[in-house]
Amino acid sequence: MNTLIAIGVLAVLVLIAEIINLRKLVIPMTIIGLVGILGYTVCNIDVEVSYYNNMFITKKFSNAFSSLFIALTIFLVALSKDFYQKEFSKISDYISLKLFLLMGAICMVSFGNMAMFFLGLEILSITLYILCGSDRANIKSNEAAMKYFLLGSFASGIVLFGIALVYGATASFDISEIITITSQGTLPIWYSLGVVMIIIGMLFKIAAVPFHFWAPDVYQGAPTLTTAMMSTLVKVTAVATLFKLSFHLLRQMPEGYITAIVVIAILTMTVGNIMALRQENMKRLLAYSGISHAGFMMMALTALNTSAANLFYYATAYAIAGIAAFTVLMAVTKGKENQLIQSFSGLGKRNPLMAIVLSIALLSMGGIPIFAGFFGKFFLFSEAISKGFITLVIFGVINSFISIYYYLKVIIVMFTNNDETAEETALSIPLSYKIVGVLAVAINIIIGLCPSILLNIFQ
Amino acid sequence: MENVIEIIGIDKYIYLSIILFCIGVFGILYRRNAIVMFMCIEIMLNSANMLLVAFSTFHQDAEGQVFVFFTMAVAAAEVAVGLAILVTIYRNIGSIDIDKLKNLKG
Amino acid sequence: MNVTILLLTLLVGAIATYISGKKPAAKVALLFGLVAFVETIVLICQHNAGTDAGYMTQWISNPNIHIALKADGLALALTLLTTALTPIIIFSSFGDHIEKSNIFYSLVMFMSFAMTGTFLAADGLLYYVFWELSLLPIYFIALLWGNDTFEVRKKAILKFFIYTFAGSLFMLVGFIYLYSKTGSFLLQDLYNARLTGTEQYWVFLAFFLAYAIKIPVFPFHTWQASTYEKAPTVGTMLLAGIMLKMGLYSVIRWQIPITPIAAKEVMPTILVLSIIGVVYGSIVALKQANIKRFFAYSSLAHVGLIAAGAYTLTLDGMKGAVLQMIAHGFVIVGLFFVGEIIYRRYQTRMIGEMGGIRQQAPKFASIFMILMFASIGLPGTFSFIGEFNILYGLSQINLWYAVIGGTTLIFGAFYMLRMFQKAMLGETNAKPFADLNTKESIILGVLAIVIIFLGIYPKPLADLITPSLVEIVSYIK
Amino acid sequence: MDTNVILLLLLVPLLGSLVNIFFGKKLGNGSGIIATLAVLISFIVTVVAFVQVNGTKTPIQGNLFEWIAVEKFSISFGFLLDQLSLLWLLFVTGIGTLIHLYSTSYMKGDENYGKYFGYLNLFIFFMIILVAGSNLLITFIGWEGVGLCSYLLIGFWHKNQDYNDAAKKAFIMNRIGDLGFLIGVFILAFLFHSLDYMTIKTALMSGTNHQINTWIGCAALAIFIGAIGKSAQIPLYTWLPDAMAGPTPVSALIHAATMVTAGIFLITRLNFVFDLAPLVQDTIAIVGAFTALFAASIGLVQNDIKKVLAYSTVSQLGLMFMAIGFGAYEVAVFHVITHAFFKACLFLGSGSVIHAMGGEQDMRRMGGLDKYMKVTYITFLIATAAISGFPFLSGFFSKDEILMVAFEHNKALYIIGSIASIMTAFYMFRLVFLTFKKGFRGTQEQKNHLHESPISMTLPLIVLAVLSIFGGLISWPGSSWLNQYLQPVIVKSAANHPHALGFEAYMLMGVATVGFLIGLIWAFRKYIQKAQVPQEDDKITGFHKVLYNKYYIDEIYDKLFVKPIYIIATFFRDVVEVALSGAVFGLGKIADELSLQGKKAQNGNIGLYLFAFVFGICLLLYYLFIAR
Repeated sequence: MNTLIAIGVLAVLVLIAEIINLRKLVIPMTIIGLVGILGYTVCNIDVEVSYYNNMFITKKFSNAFSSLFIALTIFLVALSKDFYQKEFSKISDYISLKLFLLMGAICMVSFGNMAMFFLGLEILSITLYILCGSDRANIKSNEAAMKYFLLGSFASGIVLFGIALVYGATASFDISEIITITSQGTLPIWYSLGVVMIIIGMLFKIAAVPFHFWAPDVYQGAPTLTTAMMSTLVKVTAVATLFKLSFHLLRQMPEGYITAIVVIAILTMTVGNIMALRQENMKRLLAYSGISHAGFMMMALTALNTSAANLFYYATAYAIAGIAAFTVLMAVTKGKENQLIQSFSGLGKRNPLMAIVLSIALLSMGGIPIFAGFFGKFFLFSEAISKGFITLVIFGVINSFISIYYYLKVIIVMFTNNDETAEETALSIPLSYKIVGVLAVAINIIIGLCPSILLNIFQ
Repeated sequence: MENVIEIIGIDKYIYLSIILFCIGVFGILYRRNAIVMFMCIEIMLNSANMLLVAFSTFHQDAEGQVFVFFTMAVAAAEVAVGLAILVTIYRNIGSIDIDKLKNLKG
Repeated sequence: MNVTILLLTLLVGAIATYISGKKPAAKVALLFGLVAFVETIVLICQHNAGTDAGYMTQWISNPNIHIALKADGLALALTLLTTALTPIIIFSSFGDHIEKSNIFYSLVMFMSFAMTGTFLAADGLLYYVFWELSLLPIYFIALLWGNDTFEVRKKAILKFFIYTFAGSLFMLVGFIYLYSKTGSFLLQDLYNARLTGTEQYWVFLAFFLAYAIKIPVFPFHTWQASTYEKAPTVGTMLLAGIMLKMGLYSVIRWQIPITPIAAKEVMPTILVLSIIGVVYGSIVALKQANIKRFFAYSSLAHVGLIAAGAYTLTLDGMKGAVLQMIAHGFVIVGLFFVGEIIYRRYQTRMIGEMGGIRQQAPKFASIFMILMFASIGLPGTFSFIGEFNILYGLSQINLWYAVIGGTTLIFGAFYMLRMFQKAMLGETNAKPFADLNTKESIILGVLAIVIIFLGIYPKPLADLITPSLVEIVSYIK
Repeated sequence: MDTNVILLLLLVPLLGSLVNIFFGKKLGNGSGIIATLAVLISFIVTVVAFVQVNGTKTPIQGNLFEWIAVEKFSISFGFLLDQLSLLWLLFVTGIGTLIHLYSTSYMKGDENYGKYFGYLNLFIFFMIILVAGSNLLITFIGWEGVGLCSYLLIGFWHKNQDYNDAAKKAFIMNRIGDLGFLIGVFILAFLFHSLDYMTIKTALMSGTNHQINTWIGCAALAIFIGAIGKSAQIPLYTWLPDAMAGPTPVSALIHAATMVTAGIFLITRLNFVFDLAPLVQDTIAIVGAFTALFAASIGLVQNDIKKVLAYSTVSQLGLMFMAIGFGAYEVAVFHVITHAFFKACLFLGSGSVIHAMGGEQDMRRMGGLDKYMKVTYITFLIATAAISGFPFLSGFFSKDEILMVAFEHNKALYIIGSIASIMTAFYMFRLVFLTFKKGFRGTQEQKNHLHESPISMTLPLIVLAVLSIFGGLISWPGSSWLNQYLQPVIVKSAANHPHALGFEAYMLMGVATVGFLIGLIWAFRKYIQKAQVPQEDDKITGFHKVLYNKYYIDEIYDKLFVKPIYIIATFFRDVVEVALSGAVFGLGKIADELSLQGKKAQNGNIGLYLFAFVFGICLLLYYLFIAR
């Protein structure tokens, strides 16, 4: 709770800084503040407290994910200075929006009450609608915002209806009470109907098939930094929330439920990967790759009791790799109308560092060993196999090597050296991008070499 | 005070909400005017609100009604943002027909 | 001294090579390669003296993963192959103009590191990590320094990567499955896992996909020729000389002892596939115009026989397979180097554009001939030892396997002599061909001596690997 | 001591070979001398060992080190110098020395002089290994090693692709046989868990396990296939005539006297195995007889001086195999030895002729050479008489013994053998008459060049001619020293039940003499009296043409085996490879196509997205709540 309050205060401070014309201080202040908050959260990771009549509960799960969110936000904020160079006057708006979004995210993983969950979801969504459309003059940005808004509020409606049904069945919004009630006696069918609707709402947020159509369009249209945010922070939040909801609410479900989840997971991976094969726009490609990763992360839903650590590991690996990839993407496509993969050609020569960072990020996403992405997949596969979901794992494997195809395609483009269109001039990259990129990759490799760092949190 | 729900029956409220909800859904599916679609979403939210209120009464529990206030606030904020987006779109393409938004695809 | 030092040497070598900059890179790499080779020799001496050079420590507690390195004779023999060939391969490229040579040699060293790790690993996951890691450097080596235009080669290389990667993922699933049954990835625990026949069958199949593609066994070989053709010669040497052996080694080390029942059941099918590979590879080789593709198909034939040897599940067959792996490593590296030497002088890899070289370069021709005859398994060369053991092993199962597998004797001579005649003999070529220079002579000379020496006195190697194989065979029974 | 003898015997030629290969260029003419000396030393060592073994009756044995170990037994690098191998070594090193000496002149001026002697020494080295190996696998080293040297020497003039083709063909055909050999090895290893000659022999002698008889038969057959390849029998004989592409001394040494007899050596070595496989023995006899006839009939019309000799070699080898088939190993060995003498003499003589003619090998361009090269003519004539069976020369006895054995066992094969002998007499004298008699038919330039060869070439001729005359003494009918000598190594030795010369024997000798005369007179009438000269190639017709073209066997092989393999290879390369590749990577194509269709579906229309959304919800709810 202190974390949440501190972030809120920080966000307000950012807005105040704008008023008293200390714009230049905004980003350093935010980063320092967030680092402090991150330190605080990490130190208290084992503390389990509930606040305000169980409205907000901190547990290992929520603390760990909160720390991850804060860390990701630090990266995203650090990238902001150079990204928003042209509209620096609005920098505090952007930063505070990001902080509010972070608050929403933390609410979503720490809720103890459906109201808190719904509020968190809406804080997250609404700030994201704004960020999506923040490039007002750009029709694509508008379109992305519109699509996201329409579909997102539609999903919110469904979630809300689901909450209402759950409330109707249990007469409570409190998670612990709901658990008590659900474990006591048979509930009306509305309960499971409501839960399914809530889950559907979250499946929309993680862009699972067939609720995924918005993702590529919105990713492409939104300003790149926002896309980075959606692809990393928001996606991870949604997955964590989905996991938490499933963990708490999945009782008295219809018997086909787990099959449905498995089928959706398989479809999500497969559709995401297959659609990514022929993409020419890097952001769309990452969007589809994100969809398939969501499918992988859904594997954790097959083993709710044991895979929190695995999911956390995967989410971290995925998000960190995503940060690195988007950093390079931003650096390369700066000032360009389209983020074509082709614009990466010759990057190996123009800026080898960025090329290596992107390569590692993509290889990690593809699941090549020693990078964190491999262990993420490995842990999920292990868990799924031990629970007997071999079909799911086999589809996961097939998808892994489909995915490696398009990741490698990008890498190949980067190292193409005989392309005439490639700019031979060296690409100068702002320092912040370099730091973020290298740091993200370093973290990736470190947690790849010692996965225990993250896994042991949950023991 | 006599409980209204006991007279009419909770199931009727549920059916009504579901019908309202479906109207909202179909409205979204069949209309192409963004404003109308916003309104349909409001119908969906309000059907949920109604359900919450009904259950609140049914369970003799105030929480549900409190929740409705949250929802209304959120919905208001949402619509505000939505309209803002709509305005920027109208400025850029001079239309609020969502079928014209097809730049992003593939 | 234990094997971690060897691995570290190679890894540090890779990093040092990268840091050292473009000019000294090759020399630094060679230095570290040689140090690693000496260390391997020391390790083998230690092993023969009875010291265990293995290493084990916990890596991840849950799931239960260890950094376990097993340095028995079998692993050391293959390690020796790797560390002996690495300096040779590096040295072979001295004098070539290589762009960004520090990255190039660094990748070579890194690959050597990963392959050594694969041979030494005694924990399934660690093994898998090394296995996949070895794929990365060769991918970049082939992609960035390969032959042909970028557009053409990228397809072949991509195909290679995806294909091998796909296979190994199934192996990973196999390992995870084994883990779910035994709760450990350690080689020894997996050996002792008591799986039912059906379970073994599936695990066997999962492993087989990975190995069949890597080895490659017919009909999973389609990546091979084009990759060999497009990769730079150093890469091809690494691939053909060492990397193929990873698959074959794994069959003996991992697949067969873990799933003996399944192996016995499937054996005939796999033997047939392997032997088809022998005949098929030989026949296709006949009509290859590009010398690298030619060697690729000859490799297909050879590894087909090796695979057959490994899958006999007999001590003799496996021993032959291991010996032949090592022999083939040396021979094929030599042959690819021969192709490279011709390329350096004539700028062509088309056999049809060569010819009449022997007259101008007798030394070169002689060594080429030694390598060629070694390749076709002439007694007195190392290849014969392996080939004999394999064919003997096959004959003890069913004589017909040996008869048909033995046609490699005839076909091998057929395509090799035909190629040699076209490439080297005939009227003196109008284009001048300088005979071997010192560096080239050293490399080829060393290879020739090794091949002949071990052909006459293979006992040290055979004694090194036999105890490990005996142990493995004991798991089959 | 024993090991030292073996090492000396082996290492000297090896050393000679290495020195010549590596430093041949620097040594110049010295390399010839070194090589000759190396073989001479081997010969001396052999003689010493021979004397020792002949005296003590115990073979010299030595194991150098363990070579290959398989699960059930191990194979050591071991050597066995017993009566059989020493006999072989004697004429290998002996004739080898002579031919080395001969070569020093013959090859003079060749740019690869040193390498030639290197290869030749290497051949001797491998031949010694072949003969002296104490187990089958050591023999196999030599077996393949001599094949290698044969390849190197046939293709010695490697600028000529035809020669290279011949070399390649020789090697590959040999390899077919080698596979047979190896299979035989495997079967024997399977049966006896050993490859040691002595061990196998002991095992076979002690136990009479009849169940293994079929397998013994298979092993014998497989090894016989090996022998067919090496000793150029039907159907693998075609390489030998082509092998004449090599320098003539090579033809004399490898393709007449020594290497090609390795098959006979091997079978004799394993006589205890073959004795147990009567069916295989019959096969051997039949194959041998037919080869003898077949090759002789081709030899009748050949015009290339070396080709005639080559077919004669094949034919003679056929006779030897016939003898072996009848279990008369000593007889075969006897013929091997006499054949080595006179055939080496013939080849060297022909080499002398070719040398004088400046490389011309066509007899139609020769004639009347007796006036220019007396020594060559006389020695050649002696050797011809010997091979044709002129009474009391070496060939007469050995061939007669073969025919005698045939007469005992199988009259039909006896007739075939006799016909082959008559043919031999005919074509050999045809050769002599066409080459040495009548007028010279070559160009004027060649005529001016004609000369007798130097002493280093004629000396070997003389020695060999003498041996051709008196070689028969080692196995004088009725009291054979050879049979006695070989008794320890041959299980069913003829020395165990010698029979006196009866009427039958004398009659057969008479018949053989008559046969010889028929051949001689036939040739005489045709080429001396009628002074015929064979027709030019394009005028040859009818059956003569078939014979001249060697029954078109090469062409048939080409059509039957070589071409189809190329067709299959092309088919595999162009069709199967593409199809396999397509099958595997076709999956990729499918994914790619799906991706394309997917991209079309994602058309940017919010309505569609919403519809999919709702559809998804409905499907899920239907599946979860209504369907069950």
